[in-house]
Amino acid sequence: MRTKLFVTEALRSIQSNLSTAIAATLTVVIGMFLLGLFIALGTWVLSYTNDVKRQLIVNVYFCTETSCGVGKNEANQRQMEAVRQQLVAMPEVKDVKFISREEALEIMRERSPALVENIVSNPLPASYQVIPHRGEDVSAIAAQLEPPPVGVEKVNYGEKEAGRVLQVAKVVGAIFVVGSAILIVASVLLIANTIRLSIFARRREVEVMKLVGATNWFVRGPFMLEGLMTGLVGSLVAVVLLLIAKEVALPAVIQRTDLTNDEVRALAFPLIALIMIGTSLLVGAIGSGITLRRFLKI
Amino acid sequence: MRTKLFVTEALRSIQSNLSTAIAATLTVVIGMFLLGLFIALGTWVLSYTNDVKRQLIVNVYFCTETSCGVGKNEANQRQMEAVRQQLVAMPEVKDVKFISREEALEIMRERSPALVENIVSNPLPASYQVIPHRGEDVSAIAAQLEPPPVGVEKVNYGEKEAGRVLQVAKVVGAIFVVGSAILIVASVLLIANTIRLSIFARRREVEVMKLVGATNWFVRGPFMLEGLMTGLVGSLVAVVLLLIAKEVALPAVIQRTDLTNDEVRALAFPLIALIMIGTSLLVGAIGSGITLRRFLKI
Amino acid sequence: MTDTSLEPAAAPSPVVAEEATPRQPGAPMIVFEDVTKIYEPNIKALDRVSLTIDKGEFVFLVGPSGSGKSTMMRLLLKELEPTSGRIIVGGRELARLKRSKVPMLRRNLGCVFQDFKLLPNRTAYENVAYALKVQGESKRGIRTKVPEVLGLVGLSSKMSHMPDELSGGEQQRVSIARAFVNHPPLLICDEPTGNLDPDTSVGIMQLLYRINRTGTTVLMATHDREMVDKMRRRVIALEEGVVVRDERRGGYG
Amino acid sequence: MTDTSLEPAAAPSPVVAEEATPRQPGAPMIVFEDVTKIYEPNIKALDRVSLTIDKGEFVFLVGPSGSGKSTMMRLLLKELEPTSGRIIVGGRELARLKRSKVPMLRRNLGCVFQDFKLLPNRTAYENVAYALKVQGESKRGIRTKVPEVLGLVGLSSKMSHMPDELSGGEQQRVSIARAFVNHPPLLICDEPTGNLDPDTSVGIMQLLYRINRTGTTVLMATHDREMVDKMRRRVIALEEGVVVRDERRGGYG
Ligand SMILES: Nc1ncnc2c1ncn2[C@@H]1O[C@H](COP(=O)(O)OP(=O)(O)OP(=O)(O)O)[C@@H](O)[C@H]1O
Ligand SMILES: Nc1ncnc2c1ncn2[C@@H]1O[C@H](COP(=O)(O)OP(=O)(O)OP(=O)(O)O)[C@@H](O)[C@H]1O
Ligand SMILES: [Mg+2]
Ligand SMILES: [Mg+2]
Repeated sequence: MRTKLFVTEALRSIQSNLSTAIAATLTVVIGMFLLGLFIALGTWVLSYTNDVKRQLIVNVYFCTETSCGVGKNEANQRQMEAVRQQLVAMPEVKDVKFISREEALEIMRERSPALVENIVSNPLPASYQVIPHRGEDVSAIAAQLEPPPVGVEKVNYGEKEAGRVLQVAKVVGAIFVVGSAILIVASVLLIANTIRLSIFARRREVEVMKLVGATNWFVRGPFMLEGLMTGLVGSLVAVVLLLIAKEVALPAVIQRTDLTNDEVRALAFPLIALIMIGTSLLVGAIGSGITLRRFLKI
Repeated sequence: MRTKLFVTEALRSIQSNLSTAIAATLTVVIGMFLLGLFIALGTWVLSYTNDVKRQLIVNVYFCTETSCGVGKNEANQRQMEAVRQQLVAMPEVKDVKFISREEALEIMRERSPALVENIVSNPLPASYQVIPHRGEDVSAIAAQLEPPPVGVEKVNYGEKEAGRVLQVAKVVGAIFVVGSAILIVASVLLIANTIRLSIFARRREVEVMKLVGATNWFVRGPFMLEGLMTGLVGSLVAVVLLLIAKEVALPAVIQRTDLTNDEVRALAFPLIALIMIGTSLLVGAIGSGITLRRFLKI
Repeated sequence: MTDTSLEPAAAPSPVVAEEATPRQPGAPMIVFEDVTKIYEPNIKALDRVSLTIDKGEFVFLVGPSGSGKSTMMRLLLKELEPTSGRIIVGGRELARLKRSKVPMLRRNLGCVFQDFKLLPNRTAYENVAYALKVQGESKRGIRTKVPEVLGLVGLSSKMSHMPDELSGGEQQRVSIARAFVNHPPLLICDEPTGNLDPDTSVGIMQLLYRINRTGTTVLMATHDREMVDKMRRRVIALEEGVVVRDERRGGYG
Repeated sequence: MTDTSLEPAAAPSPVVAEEATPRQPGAPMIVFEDVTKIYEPNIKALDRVSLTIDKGEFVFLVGPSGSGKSTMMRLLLKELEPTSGRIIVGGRELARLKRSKVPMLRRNLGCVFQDFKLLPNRTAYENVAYALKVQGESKRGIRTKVPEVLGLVGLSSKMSHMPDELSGGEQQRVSIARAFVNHPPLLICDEPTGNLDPDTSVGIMQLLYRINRTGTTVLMATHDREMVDKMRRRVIALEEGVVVRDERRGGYG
């Protein structure tokens, strides 16, 4: 019954302060749209860099007849098996793939046929492609093979490229985290601020309510409900806008592209929507509640 | 004299509506900080992708003794010169660099010594590296060498990589433009909105001023000046925050990195600051002016 | 009613009830003990005021502009705290009253404010209804009581007007209607006829008189010499915050 | 003064000037011709009101609450437009007045509002000063005139108070001071003594009388029967928007 009263009160208040209510809702829409956009972009970029990181591998090259210098032979089966044992025992390692000398030549032929065409003997070594669980671990894996076991010519993980990719991933990750934090704080502040202003404009009203015998909760109820409604409507509009952006604007920009990939994707849309709605509801209700405190002291 | 009166009026108004003024300023700070951050990040990313695009080149490979099939010889000086003439005549071409067979082998040796070590004869062709003015032009240049002139084995511009890089650059550019536009609109709306709310709270005051004989400009002056001051103070704070972010936070995140590069940089900071301050001043003054119109009609 | 009620379970007496309920002259409704109120930094609005008003009394509070009448009313509502001294309303010391009990106090203490204090976005009807909603009155109760009270102050035809669509005197009458719609045991009126013409004023005074006869204590600040002289009730006169006169059957002075 | 001035270059007459300036009984200051004001949707606040008030007259406007007195004042200020009929102030038809000339009209027309209409964030001094600043008065002029006028209404000691730190009557007097600080040729007062005790009221009335004697036309809505009966000036009585009485030397009625 009390709730019903609050709802009626909140609705009439929105109605009679329509332009203020619209202003507040607009702020919520903007804040939440930006937040949602940033989370979507951010998680997409993170997922993309993760995908790139996933392509980081360690190559373990075995000796050929000549490559390990005088007196060393081509690596034999036993040596290779020992290295494999050592690799799979490492917790960082996810998978070990063997690439024979023939396969290596085949891959090379595909990449640069001109180079392979006139070759006399196969100069390429056999190798293991070691796939780590996490891209960051390639250097740790390589370090454990130092000095190289018998039969291994060298261990290689494209230090420079890996470093660069990891660097980019780190920066992007940091920007995302910092940016999201800034944006959450910013939109919370903005929404709270707007609610503050619209309640401030009505502080005399609150005073009168208190003077004719309203309890704090009786005054606060409709205001908080109004905050909730503002938050709900605002974030729903923002969700719809974001959905339109995703379904209409995004495909127009990206068309058909190999950037889209099953592995690379943003945080699921429903989850983003949930975050947006939740944030704005919380801020709407708590913001009104806290702001009112000052004026309820009469 | 009139101006001095306006300044005094504006200052006393800020003073007596201190918490409202702070709220409005805070909105400006947040809006402008986000805007500045986005412009900085966006222009940096654009510049980065431009740098990447700049690395796009067209390779023109000449025939070796064998590579062009039976009956064809190694390309001679005259043929190479003819191709160079053709290339430098194209408006899209910025520079043409000759890479001899020996240089090609040297580069290959550096990249993968194991491969080159046991080679009998040099399998690599001579080539031109054609550097375009704009990364986008690589395909146009390649198309003009179709069918290949005499002596040319093939023309190659890493179609896949080029496509991918251009795609990313296009997406990033689009996101930046759209995002900046959204953010500019959003922060303008937010600031205007806040000003609206704070003036709305004082509409009775405006009515009284009009009823005791103030002209529209006499009422508007201090309000607009107040909007200007709010905009100025807010955007200055935002500029300082951004400067701190740039000088303190950014180095801590990126440390020493090869992402920083003389060619890759964001829009100059003073320019960003100017945009921020300009936007907020404009919105502050015009926002107050327009909002007041409604209440001045009495 | 709750424990902060100012009266022992008042009978459901209609405002218009003509039969006089028994007076209880012994029990004090309002007690001021040496009350001083200083507005920061140094404006002494009330200076060691001591007085007692019994249940069922009808008291005029007179005095020149700025003598402290409204300040006394605001102290009774616990809108302000006295700088020193004790105030007792309905047997409760206000300084000891818990924050959470203040709304109860105010529901039992109808007040006509000098500046009306109407809610700007509500119609006359809704303004009066708010005082009932606040104490959980049923919908049906509101629907019968509000039009009745607005009729008593002569505003039956203006019920759906917003405050800024009412004349000054009409706003004042809405404020009066709101003050007594829930039959509070104590009614304090701060110049309730300042914006009313003599005829309407007389009507309002008769109404207050009838309300008083049902047992309600009425404290009324006024500048209306004619009225005070005619009514011959207790008059308390303030001057610069000091009680300079307190007569059982006084005139304006 | 500009072309919207209501009087031909009034002599710089101090408000307190005791010598009576020559009356100009012929020239009308205010003319209402068949004025009807209907508030949307259908509230007839004024019904075909026709009247003429000459320059230098002192006129009481009386009538019960809600009879249309404040509406007449708001029409004179061009805060509202009449539904039909013509209003002429100082020889100018208000309907024809350009928007940009309205501030000029209002500077020549001091108004005491029924609800005071003080600027909430300004002290009493600043509120009065604002009416002077608005017309470009010099700093020195403000510094001498404002304290003088506030002294006349008895508020010398309250100049630095904010409106919410003033009693009801004090706020009303600030509003009165603001209305005549710039010596307007026409002064309209909407119940200027509603919140004042009889003694202060008399003081204010004497002040208005003296102002009137310097040539200022005064139109005053009031409910103060005693005052009207004592002054014996022209009385216009409204009832439900209709002029029911217009006597040269009338009483409250
Ligand atoms: N908030 C305040 N701060 C400072 N002084 C105040 C404040 N409120 C009132 N005063 C001063 O206290 C004195 C008493 O004020 P109060 O409102 O009680 O007078 P009053 O008797 O109601 O007068 P009136 O008949 O004019 O309404 C006045 O001189 C007033 O200026
Ligand atoms: N904005 C409005 N909308 C609708 N009706 C209005 C509006 N303003 C005033 N009225 C009505 O017009 C009538 C005249 O109002 P007005 O304020 O002129 O009365 P008044 O003579 O000043 O009364 P009082 O002595 O009570 O101040 C009243 O019945 C009032 O309810
Ligand atoms: Mg008072
Ligand atoms: Mg009126």
